Amino acid sequence: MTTKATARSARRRRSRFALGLGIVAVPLVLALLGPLFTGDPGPRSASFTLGGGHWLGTDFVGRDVWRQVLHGGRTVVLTALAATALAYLVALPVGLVSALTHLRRLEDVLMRPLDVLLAVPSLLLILLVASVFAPGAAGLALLVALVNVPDAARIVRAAAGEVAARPAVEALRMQGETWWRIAVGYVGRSSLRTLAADAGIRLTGVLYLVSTAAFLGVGVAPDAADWAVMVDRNRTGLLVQPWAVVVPALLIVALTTGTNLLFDAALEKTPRTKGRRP
Amino acid sequence: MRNSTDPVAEIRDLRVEIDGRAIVDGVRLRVRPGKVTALVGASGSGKTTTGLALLGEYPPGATVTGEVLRAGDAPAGYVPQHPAAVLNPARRVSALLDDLARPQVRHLPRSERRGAARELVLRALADAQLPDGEVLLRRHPHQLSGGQQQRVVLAQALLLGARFVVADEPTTGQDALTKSRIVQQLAAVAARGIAVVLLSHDLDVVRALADEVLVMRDGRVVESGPVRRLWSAPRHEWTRRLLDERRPVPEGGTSPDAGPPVLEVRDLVAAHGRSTVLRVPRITLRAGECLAVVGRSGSGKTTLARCLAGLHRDHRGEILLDGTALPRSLRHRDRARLAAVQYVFQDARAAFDEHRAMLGQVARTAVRLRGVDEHTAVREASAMLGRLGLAGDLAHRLPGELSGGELQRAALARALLARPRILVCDEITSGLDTVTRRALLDLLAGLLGERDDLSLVLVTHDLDTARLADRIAVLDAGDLVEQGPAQQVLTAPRHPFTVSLLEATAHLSSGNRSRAGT
Amino acid sequence: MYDERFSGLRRRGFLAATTGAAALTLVGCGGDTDSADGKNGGGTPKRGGRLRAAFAGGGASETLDPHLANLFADVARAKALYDKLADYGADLSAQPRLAAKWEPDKTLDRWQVTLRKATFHDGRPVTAKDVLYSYRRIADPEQTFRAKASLEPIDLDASRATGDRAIEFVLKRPTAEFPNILAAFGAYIVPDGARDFDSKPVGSGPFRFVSFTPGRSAVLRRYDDYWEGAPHLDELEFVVANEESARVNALLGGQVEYAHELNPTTARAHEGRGQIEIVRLRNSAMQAFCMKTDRAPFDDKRVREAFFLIADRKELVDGALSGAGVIGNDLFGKGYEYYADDLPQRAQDLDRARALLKKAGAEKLKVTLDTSAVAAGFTEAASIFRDQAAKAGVTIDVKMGSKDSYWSDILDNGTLCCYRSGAMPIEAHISQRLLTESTTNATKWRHKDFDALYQQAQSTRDTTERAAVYARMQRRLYAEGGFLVWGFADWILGTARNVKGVRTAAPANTLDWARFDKVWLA
Amino acid sequence: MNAGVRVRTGGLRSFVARRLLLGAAQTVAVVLLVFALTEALPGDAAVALAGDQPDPARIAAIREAMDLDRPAYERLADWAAGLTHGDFGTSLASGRPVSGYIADGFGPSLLLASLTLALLVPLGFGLGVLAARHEGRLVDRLVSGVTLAVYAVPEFALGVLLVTVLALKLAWLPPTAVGYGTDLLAHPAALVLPVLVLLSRPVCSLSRLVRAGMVDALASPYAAHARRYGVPGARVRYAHALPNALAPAAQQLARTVDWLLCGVIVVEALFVIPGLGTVLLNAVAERDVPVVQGLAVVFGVLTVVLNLGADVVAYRLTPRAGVAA
Repeated sequence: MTTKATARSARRRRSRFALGLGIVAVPLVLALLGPLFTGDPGPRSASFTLGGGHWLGTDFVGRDVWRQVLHGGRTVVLTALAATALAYLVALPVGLVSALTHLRRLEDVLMRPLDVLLAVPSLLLILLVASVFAPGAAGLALLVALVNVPDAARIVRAAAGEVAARPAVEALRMQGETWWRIAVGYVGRSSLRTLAADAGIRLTGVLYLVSTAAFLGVGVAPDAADWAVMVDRNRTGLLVQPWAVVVPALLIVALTTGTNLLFDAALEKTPRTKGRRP
Repeated sequence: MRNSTDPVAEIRDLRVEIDGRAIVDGVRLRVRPGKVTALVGASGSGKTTTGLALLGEYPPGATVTGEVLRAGDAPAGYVPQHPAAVLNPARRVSALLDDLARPQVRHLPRSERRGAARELVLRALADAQLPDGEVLLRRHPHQLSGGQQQRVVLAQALLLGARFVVADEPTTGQDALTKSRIVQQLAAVAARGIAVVLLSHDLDVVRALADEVLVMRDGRVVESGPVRRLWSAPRHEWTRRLLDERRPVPEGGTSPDAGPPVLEVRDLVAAHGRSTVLRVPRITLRAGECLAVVGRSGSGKTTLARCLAGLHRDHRGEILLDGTALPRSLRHRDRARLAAVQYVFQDARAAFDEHRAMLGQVARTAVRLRGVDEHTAVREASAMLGRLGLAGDLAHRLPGELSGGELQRAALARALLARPRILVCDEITSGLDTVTRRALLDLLAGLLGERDDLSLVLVTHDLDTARLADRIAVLDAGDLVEQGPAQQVLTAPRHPFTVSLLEATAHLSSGNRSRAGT
Repeated sequence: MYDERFSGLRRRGFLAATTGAAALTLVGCGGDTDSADGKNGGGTPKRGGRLRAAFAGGGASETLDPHLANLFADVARAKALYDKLADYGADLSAQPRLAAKWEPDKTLDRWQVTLRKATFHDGRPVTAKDVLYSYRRIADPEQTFRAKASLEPIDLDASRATGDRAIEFVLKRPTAEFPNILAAFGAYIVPDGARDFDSKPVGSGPFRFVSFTPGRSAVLRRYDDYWEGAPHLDELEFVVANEESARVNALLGGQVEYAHELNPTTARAHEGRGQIEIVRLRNSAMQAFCMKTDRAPFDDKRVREAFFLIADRKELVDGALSGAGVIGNDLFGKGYEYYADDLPQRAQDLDRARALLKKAGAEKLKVTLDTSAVAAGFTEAASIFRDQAAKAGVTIDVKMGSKDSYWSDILDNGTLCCYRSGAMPIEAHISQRLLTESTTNATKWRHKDFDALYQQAQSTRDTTERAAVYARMQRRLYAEGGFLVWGFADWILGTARNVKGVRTAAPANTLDWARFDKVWLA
Repeated sequence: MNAGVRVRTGGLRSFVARRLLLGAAQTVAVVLLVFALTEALPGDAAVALAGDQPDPARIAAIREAMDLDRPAYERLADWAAGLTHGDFGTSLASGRPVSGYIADGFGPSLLLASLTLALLVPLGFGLGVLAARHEGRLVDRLVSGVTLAVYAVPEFALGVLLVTVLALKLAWLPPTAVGYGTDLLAHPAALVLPVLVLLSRPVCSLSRLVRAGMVDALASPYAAHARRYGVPGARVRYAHALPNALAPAAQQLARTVDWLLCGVIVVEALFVIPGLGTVLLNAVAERDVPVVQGLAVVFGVLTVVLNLGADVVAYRLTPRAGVAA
């Protein structure tokens, strides 16, 4: 009975993994390969029309929506992925060092400035910094990453702190292991589950920030081919030509939902089954 | 009317299977009021599964056949090995007990329920020997001592009106004084007419408490009977072996008085935050010598061990290795000095990286501390593990796939691969069953005999284990109260604390329930 | 609380985007010269009812001080509460309002103005003293009211009241277009001594004050003794909604009856569907690229002409304005008085453009085009023009700037930028932007002979002769000016179906735009 | 043991004191950061005010009248000096006191935040508990999947969708709160859609946290112990397991409230609710430094207080390992 149950749950897990993969593949493939499959932009048509050789109609300035969809993923996906990766690039060393150090002062030096950042509402920060530096997509990624660093660092700090308190770390130190091997090879790796779960939800949050930044007109040109910008700029035509909003919005949803499903399935512990009397 | 000797619970031909493997097979058991029934066996022998079956609980995914009967709907109590685990950390003690008292006062008018419930709770606390109940009720579980936690759990069982209580390894890892207190408590419970089912590998406790004993091995009951009969005339070969393991630990050789000390501790004062937790004027250790550091939990013995290993930096005074001071933190100890003092942790499972195979982890010692190349290190590690009884396939497993005893051997192997001058073992046998513990101690004794340059610091709460040592240092509440040759400390203790510790041990092993703990 | 010292400093520019939240501040106005009522005007006016009008606003910093009016919402509120001496007609010529008539002397530097009989909401008559007080307040050197520059030609110290309702304005120089000054943006008449405008403002306009919450709403009530006849509406409420979609939704949901500033796409979505009425005020906001004529490469007029020829105006209007507008002919003020509509319409001619560039030695030209999200269509226009220029071998690098400081940034910096302008008389456009002394001369058009022509026009009493001078000036600008005017944007309003009497031929800033005293609910 | 308890309560007190000190430093740092950024913005209040009429002489005059020609640090010092006796300064754009701006914006923000919170707590906890009870089964997947999908939809898209369907197509609800600025409460129907949009994201994060906490708590030995002793299932879930899922949820709630109060710019713009986000957006566009500064103080203090509150809750609920016996 149990073996059967385990097999069933494993199968379910695999199928959900496949589902997540399938959902996330659509936006990813479109984003990464889409630009390769578009030719020259045709002549502009009237805005928000359906048909007329435009598969998904035209957008608010009369461009082909399908072409915009193919082009518009790269910035969103790359900005979001880069921002998430960048946030961890900073948060990981900061969190690990402050979890593993014995110097309170070092921990303070590392974590307190982040606490300050945490107290600035993220949209205010994005609004101000973006106005000062007028960043492009890369700048936006940097900025969104910056906003995410404090929180990510705290999570790394907490997860790593719990692992760092285990005797295994002391045992490794008794073995004369290097700091790197302890921090990355053991503490980092043991915190992986927590961090990956966090990364999934963080990616969603980052996408939210990126698309809200587009709504506020920060970081990307208002007529850029960008899913988030498309959703914002085309919403005036929602009643005339819904595809220009619905398709990019669905792609964003697919990206985040798929990613999270994938992470969930990959990280899931073997499910508990309750023992039963026959 | 119920006959006072009618069983309150009974197990008939219980068989519990997981993944086709029988964990418990054909167990029969009767639990009688006011009697203590002990299930004895090594870990993995099926005693916990049997005990929980009495409560109607089975491991996840288990297939169960056989019968578990309870007289009427007799409520059952449960006292686990770690009482903190079953006390909800987010709720106050009062809430934890109120939940159980409420249903019992439901027949009363609404206005009176509260008072009546309170009454019941306080009585149960008093019965569980927690007199200052009012104060206690306001606390959260983590604000209680381990003993108080255990008594609160007991109070829950009493409050429930439990007809029998299953106590799972209640004394494991406790020092003699605590043990005798627990024994006395369980005896008091039995004296109230409540049946006690004791699951334990601690034969002293079993002998002191039990009326009936069931000896289990691999899920089967190999022998059962009254405790006296079993002790005096064990019939089954396994019982004999089990009892045989109780023979005294090999005593340490005469201490080599000659030669300068390898390790010397001078005026050591260690602190945790602002409070001083340890004061040791002087301790020395010579080459080939084994020093036991004995004390109750919280006495500072682990802190002393950690100071030696460089894991506790917050201390003053000097620790000299071969006459030169060791840096306080192992961060500042060079390779040679790091290798010279090695440390084996109490919780072996937590001391390994759960993601990597054992062999690789053990081998790293040789790579890092002795500069051996990877290949040689693995070969050496394999040999060392083999010598300690972890040959072949076992060495390639992940830590999660090894038993407690096996992990502790691997931990020893990891430390020994550094070729240490001093090996600090912190409670490495607590939490292991008698048989495993014995094997490990034999191993240590063997090591001492083999290598004269190896000195051992054995931190333990168990005087029995301390017999292995040449010399014994006794710590109480952070103070070094007595030290001297093992023989002398064990037979002619000078300090009253040592005396009481010895007495408690003696009472336990004499098997006398009524006098225990007085 | 109220600090007089700051009173001149209220608001951002009229054209500045009202909020960062993708606000669309199409400026505009304008339109057809016919003054016939549009489709909304049918039927007999009915008295009564309350009309709610949604505008983009200025947030918590809003005020009812008419002299501080900057945004459309400010102006709409100001004209409901106050009057000017004159106001602009649909062709941006001055029409008498509180001034019954004006009469210049021979040299055009002394004007007699006679007021009509009108009373303030508190019953006092509108007198010459009130007019002089208002103008002196605006012109106060300590203050920075927007209309101050417009009133600059008047010598207020020398001007005086010659009767209760008669004023003699003394000017610093001959000014043929003096009535334009009376109609100037923000030149409202307030009662003598008025200082506090937020708690209980008193004006002579068609509606009187009821309540005001900055950034949220202003409630006004019919003024029965209005000199032009009482309004049809009982009550008028201005509400602030900065987000265009919010204004549309509020209109669709019946929460407001009038929504100002709608997107062309919104208009298309709802036009002719019977739910709401869409009103287009055509040919209004000038859309242009602005070339700095004093620096390379645009100091060469052949390069400027080449750029004129690069633009495909139709594509720009369709793309950047979503088709809501008409193409321009490199001149300001299509449909306004004095507009030179006899000049041939310029069309894209890439070959000639290339040839001109070659002659000017500017092949493979590289130019930076400054733009910003400050106004709808700017960034789109920039990217469309970049593509067009590429076909003529010109590389344009589009640079996005901050929208809050855009107008100040482009005034002196850069070489090429996006530009636009709301409705104003052509004379005002020239005096503010194209004279050597002009303060906002974004094309750096500085020519003594051009200045002289302007002076000549101002000294010319005869309208036909004056028109001829304006035509000469416009021909010059058409040939070699710095403004590449590619289009005029529609101004779009939405109204509930029962709203009648909304004029369709009234560019924003003109008399009939947002004129709620002529509106009624059917 | 008594000593242990004293240490703990003393610990809490010094913990709060330390945190307040840190919070003050945090707020100061936030204000400095915001000041520096606002100063670094292209253009200033004068340029912003001049708008499309950037007559240099006029800009200079405005600048002088606003005291913007004084060095930045002097203006900051003056402002800080005023702040010490409760004066937030006056707006550059209107000359009105900044405290008025904050008070005006705070009302709608607070109303929205409290309504959202009032719905969020039962909804987030309810869904979390529901999912945890059916862990791994369809209900769990459904709850997790739907909340996550909603979480991923940008607010403005969700807002537009809800308005289009519920307000415009079905005409069940008013599409905006335009004109209700001062008495939003009198028009509860207008608040439904904004609150729904605001709920969409926090519900997801909260229910996920509660679910995870509940799954752990329900599988814990103490929950098993309670069931063993016949405590009813509902009581085990809500009285025993839920409190243990509370600590992380409390921190998430604090961050949500912080977010709700400190600028839900998008929702405010879409539904015309003039809260603090709108005030902030306008102030930044107008380069109205005193208003931005005042808001930074408010936001900083709010963040510090809310986080402190959450930490105290967590401190109370989180078991500390091993109080030495």
